[in-house]
Amino acid sequence: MASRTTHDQQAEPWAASQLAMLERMLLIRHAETRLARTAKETGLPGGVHLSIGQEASAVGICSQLETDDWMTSTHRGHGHFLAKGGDVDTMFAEIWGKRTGICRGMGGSMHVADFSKGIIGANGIVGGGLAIATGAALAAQLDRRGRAAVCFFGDGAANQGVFMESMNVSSIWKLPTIFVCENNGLSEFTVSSTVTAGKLADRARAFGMPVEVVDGNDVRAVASVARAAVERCRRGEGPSYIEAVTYRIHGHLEAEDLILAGGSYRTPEEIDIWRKADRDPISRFRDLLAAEGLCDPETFAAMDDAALEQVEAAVAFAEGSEAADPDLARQLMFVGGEG
Amino acid sequence: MASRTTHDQQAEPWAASQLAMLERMLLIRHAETRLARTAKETGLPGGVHLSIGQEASAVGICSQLETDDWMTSTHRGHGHFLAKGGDVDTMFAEIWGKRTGICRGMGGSMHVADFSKGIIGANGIVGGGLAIATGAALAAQLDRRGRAAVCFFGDGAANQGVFMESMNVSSIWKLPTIFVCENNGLSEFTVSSTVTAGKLADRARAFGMPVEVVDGNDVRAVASVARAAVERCRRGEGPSYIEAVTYRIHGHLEAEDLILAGGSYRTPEEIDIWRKADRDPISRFRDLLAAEGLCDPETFAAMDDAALEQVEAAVAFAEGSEAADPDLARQLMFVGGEG
Amino acid sequence: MTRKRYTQAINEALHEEMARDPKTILFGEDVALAVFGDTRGLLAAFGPERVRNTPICEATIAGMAVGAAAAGYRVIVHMLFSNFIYTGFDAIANQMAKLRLMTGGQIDLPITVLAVYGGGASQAAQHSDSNHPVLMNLGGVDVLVPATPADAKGMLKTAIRNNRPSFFLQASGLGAINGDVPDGEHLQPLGRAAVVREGRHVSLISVGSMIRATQNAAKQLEKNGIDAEILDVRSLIPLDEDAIVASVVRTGRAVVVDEARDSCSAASQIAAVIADKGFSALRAPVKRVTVDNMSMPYAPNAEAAVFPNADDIVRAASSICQPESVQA
Amino acid sequence: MTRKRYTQAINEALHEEMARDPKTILFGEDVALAVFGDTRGLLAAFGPERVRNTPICEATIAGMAVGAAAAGYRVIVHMLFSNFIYTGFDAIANQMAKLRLMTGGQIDLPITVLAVYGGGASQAAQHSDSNHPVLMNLGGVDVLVPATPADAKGMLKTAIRNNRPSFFLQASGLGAINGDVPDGEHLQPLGRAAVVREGRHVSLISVGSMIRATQNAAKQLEKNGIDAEILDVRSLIPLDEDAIVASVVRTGRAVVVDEARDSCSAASQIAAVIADKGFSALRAPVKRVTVDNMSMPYAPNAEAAVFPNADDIVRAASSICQPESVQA
Ligand SMILES: Cc1ncc(C[n+]2csc(CCOP(=O)(O)OP(=O)(O)O)c2C)c(N)n1
Ligand SMILES: Cc1ncc(C[n+]2csc(CCOP(=O)(O)OP(=O)(O)O)c2C)c(N)n1
Ligand SMILES: [Mg+2]
Ligand SMILES: [Mg+2]
Repeated sequence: MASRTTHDQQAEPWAASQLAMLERMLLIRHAETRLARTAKETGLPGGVHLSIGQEASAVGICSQLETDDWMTSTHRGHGHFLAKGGDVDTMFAEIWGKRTGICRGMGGSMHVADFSKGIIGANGIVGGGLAIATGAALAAQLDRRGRAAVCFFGDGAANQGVFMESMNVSSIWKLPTIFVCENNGLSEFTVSSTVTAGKLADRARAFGMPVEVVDGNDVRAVASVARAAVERCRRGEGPSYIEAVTYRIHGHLEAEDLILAGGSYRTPEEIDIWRKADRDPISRFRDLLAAEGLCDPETFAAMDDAALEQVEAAVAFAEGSEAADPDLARQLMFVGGEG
Repeated sequence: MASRTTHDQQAEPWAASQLAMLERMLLIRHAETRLARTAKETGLPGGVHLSIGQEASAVGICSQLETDDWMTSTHRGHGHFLAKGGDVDTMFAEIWGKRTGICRGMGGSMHVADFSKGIIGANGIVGGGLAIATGAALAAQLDRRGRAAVCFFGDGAANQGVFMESMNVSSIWKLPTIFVCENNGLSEFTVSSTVTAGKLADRARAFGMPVEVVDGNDVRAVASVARAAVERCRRGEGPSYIEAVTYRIHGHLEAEDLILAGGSYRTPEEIDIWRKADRDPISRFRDLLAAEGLCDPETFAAMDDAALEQVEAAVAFAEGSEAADPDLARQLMFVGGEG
Repeated sequence: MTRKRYTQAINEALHEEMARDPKTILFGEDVALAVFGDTRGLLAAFGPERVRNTPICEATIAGMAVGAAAAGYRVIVHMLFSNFIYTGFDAIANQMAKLRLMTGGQIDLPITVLAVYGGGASQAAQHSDSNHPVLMNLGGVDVLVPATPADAKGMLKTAIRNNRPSFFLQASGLGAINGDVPDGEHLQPLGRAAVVREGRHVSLISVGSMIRATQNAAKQLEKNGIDAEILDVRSLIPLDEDAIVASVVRTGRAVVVDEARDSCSAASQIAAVIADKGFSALRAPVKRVTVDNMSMPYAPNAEAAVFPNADDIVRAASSICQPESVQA
Repeated sequence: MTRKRYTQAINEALHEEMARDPKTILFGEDVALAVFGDTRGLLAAFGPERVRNTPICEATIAGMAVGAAAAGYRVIVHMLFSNFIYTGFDAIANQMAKLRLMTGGQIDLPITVLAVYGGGASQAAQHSDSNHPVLMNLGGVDVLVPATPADAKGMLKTAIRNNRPSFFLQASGLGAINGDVPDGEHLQPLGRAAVVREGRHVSLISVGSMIRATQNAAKQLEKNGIDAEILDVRSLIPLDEDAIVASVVRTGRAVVVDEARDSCSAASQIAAVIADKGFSALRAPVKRVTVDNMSMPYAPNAEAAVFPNADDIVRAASSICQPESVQA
């Protein structure tokens, strides 16, 4: 996580790392809350899938990664992007469809990518990142520099065959792939348990890789299993599977109510349970750090304000930027690469 | 297996069923041995993949099926076709490319199918039958007549994601699918263990279905696990996984030497081990039946001769038949089905 | 006739055909809650045996359609966005399109695949493909792109009821349009193009989603003294070559409008048909208005720059209708 | 110049390019033992890190190619038969073809996919597809169909060395043909068609596998007093439209010959280009010799009935070259 370095100056590296995680979760939460508001109020060019409630998984995993480790993400990718060190300004500009966007407005929410940070990208295809991460892991193995390739995917994606294929290849070649299943119990508007046989973790076990099922709303727990998996990668010991059990608070996408037209796939009560302070990954971690004396209410408020400010600055940046270059797509496809 | 009915007149149904299995294995062996010879001597229109050495798996499984149970097969499908009650005359005519062929010459060796016998067909796509069998199992479930859908596939095919997907769907819907992995240790010219992580059976276990790994050259053992799986299907209890450990004696396809051009992926010694009388599924079963007093040498010789005769009659039938209708493909695609 | 939205017309067709034949089943991801509204109410009406939410596994969904159809059912499958057709493509291209031929005609495959296609809504590259050309080349599946609610209903009912595998592709831009739909049983034969507007100077041949841009273009052209005929092809496989050629014989000029990428597009196929069978009537080059060889960019202005619009059609038509030649 | 088999030329290109750039890697099913002979010796020469047999899992093979290329490697992938491209199609159509665009050009994807395509050897429907049209429509991958050993070597080397994803499709019928191949470094620029035979009366435009049938047809036509020009397109994306139009300008007539199914074929694309850009030179309908809308049947006689041959080409060319008009 790139923000770790901003805390290098602090006396206590562990405390700094904890605050950095909290900071990054706040940034993700505020960024996505703002996206929800904008989607509702003025609209955004395309749809957005928010990961509100799932921040601990993105941040816990990425806290153990270096900038040059690889990462692939999903349609629900803003959190992964920011956790891996992506920049909120250029992410917003991308979602707003501007030429200052990280993908120059060509990709949008579902395709945010930043290769300079190892972010291969979000993906509009459920399961689309699995084999790509495995390919990046192959590159990492050939590079012999101890890099890892993390693949985020959902419990819905775990029913795509490419999940098993990629685990198989990663295992036989001992690739440094880390399979991170964010199990939020939902696949779009379907309750995953109705379409999923057995335990997902057993699928990974069948390929002989170490498996950890972890409370995905406990950022420290996630970071700890991630550390072990990353170390395996660094030592060339092969892939790991991590399942972060979590929940998405918002709809599948922000236009959900319109699509459902009165139908529903979960109850408000269910959502409320996960909204509680002792379940929410941020308030939970905040309270823990407070109890440990690492983050008093003033420090937290200051961090919260800073995140909010950063997000508002990003909105201003996006709104103030020029629209995408309408000729860029053509240029990208027909110029360059001929070698 | 259709031939079971030919023994209805016998006093001892169990003994009859045993002889029927032996008979069917002999038919397959002679049919494929003849195909090998013809491929070498005069050539066949297309390539053939032979299952010599694997007859017990095809026959053991299909001995427990009724004509209206469904079955999908592989590129190595002659044995499955004959075991499920397919007719050797029309199969040969098909491979010879004749209009009397079971697919009127349109499909050839890799696509032999006979819907009147529940044989959905061989398949040129590795893993291609898995989802099709699952769909047939869905139909069987809706029919409520207790039918099963058997899917044969190889250990190489087990690395296709569609294998896991199909097991997942079969499990959640409790479909009467029977996944039969013929594990011969080889995927084309690759030793499967070099490209396969973990145990295949564990993949099936992860989906919560009963698993049996069985000596695939012991026809009685195969029949016995098949019986249990079929009964589960009949009772609506859902899918099963059976792994028949076996070996293919011939090359991946009959033109193998030409393709390999001196290269090799196994030793002659390895092949010899599986050729031995105590490993070969036919001689082994013959000796067992002899020891049990169910098949004396004369009976066996008579059966053997009968199979050989049947095969030669099939060759004559194929050779004597008219070439395929050259206009049929066009007719099939452009006429009919408009409904 | 009742005025209905396109999506409603589809929904009605699904309800009617499932009621008509109890061996008709429907499955796909999230069909119970009807992501696009088209499968709404089916679960309640026909129960969880015949209407099933699948896991996310397009390869198996498509393969199961083949298996269930081969085993005697009439299968409707929803693939959501047409980009996800690629994810299930093996079962489509290698099995669905070929099984009838390979088995010597032992079976029919009454399968109807639903998917929403096309751009225009900033859904970006992976949710905006117009991939009817890829399906048109498979050689064993019908490809339908109705442009009106009436055709949507009539053609979908025909496709479900016949015994051929077909892809029923709904343009994402057309889902909300309204139109008159015949009440009760309405079966539209496939492979028939429709003359939507008669004209003397040029044939604008529209594929699926492009109908509105084409109609707008015709209005603009009229102001410039060019009287355009509009042909809505409706069905791509089978393709109504006779109607296409007949239109060109009437006008002598053709512009083919297709949201697909140009290379091997439906537009190119239609242009090729005209260059062969309509050649003697042709008085000018056959123009294509299509998308360049690329996927849809996300930003609205960048997408608009790539997306075929009425101006593009007017420009193409004008380039082959010189005032003097039009008067001739 | 040395005389070599087509497959040998590919093998040589692979050896040279892997030797040239240590970041070039190759994987696929059975590449160690070289099912088609084209990857022979690579494992021994470059070791098991860079040359890998994969499990049978085309979806992941294609996806890994994207990931490894995005992460800095030059990737060569063997998909065996072009029918198996469908099995890995999601990663090809949704990822490989789109990633450069979607990321705003952050990365190049130096990927070369090898596959053998086409019928003629009774391999039946699932091993005989000519699916270059499907790839041509994806809008983000190059599609190469060299017809001679020299072009196979020169174009493959260029494709591997450039930074665009490309499909290098080898016609199964051409694998054993011989031809002169320049010794040493031979890089053939892409997107250039070749005039294989000059002629005055009609342009026979051949796609990939069809070159021999086209050459035989030209000989027969010559006997009938028709002097045919032959253009071998060599590369379909990018397509040498200039050379195609130039040829038609010279002859005034065109027959496009393509082993693909007709609907949305390369032949149709080329015919469409001619009907637009070459219209003013056209003196007769543009003919296509292709496969009907179906897969290859197995039986040799049935396959031959479907497969385009020299007689079909002669017939098509003759139909547009009436003796009197040819003399004109
Ligand atoms: C190949 C493919 N199939 C279907 C979809 C539509 N879709 C988008 S997200 C989604 C559910 C994904 O569930 P999961 O993987 O658990 O991720 P989550 O949304 O819960 O984060 C579906 C079905 C898609 N984008 N791609
Ligand atoms: C999708 C696909 N990929 C690759 C092939 C080429 N191929 C044919 S058979 C085979 C090996 C199959 O191994 P296995 O499933 O174990 O069956 P076996 O040949 O051992 O009976 C391969 C790779 C194919 N036919 N289809
Ligand atoms: Mg989920
Ligand atoms: Mg095997």
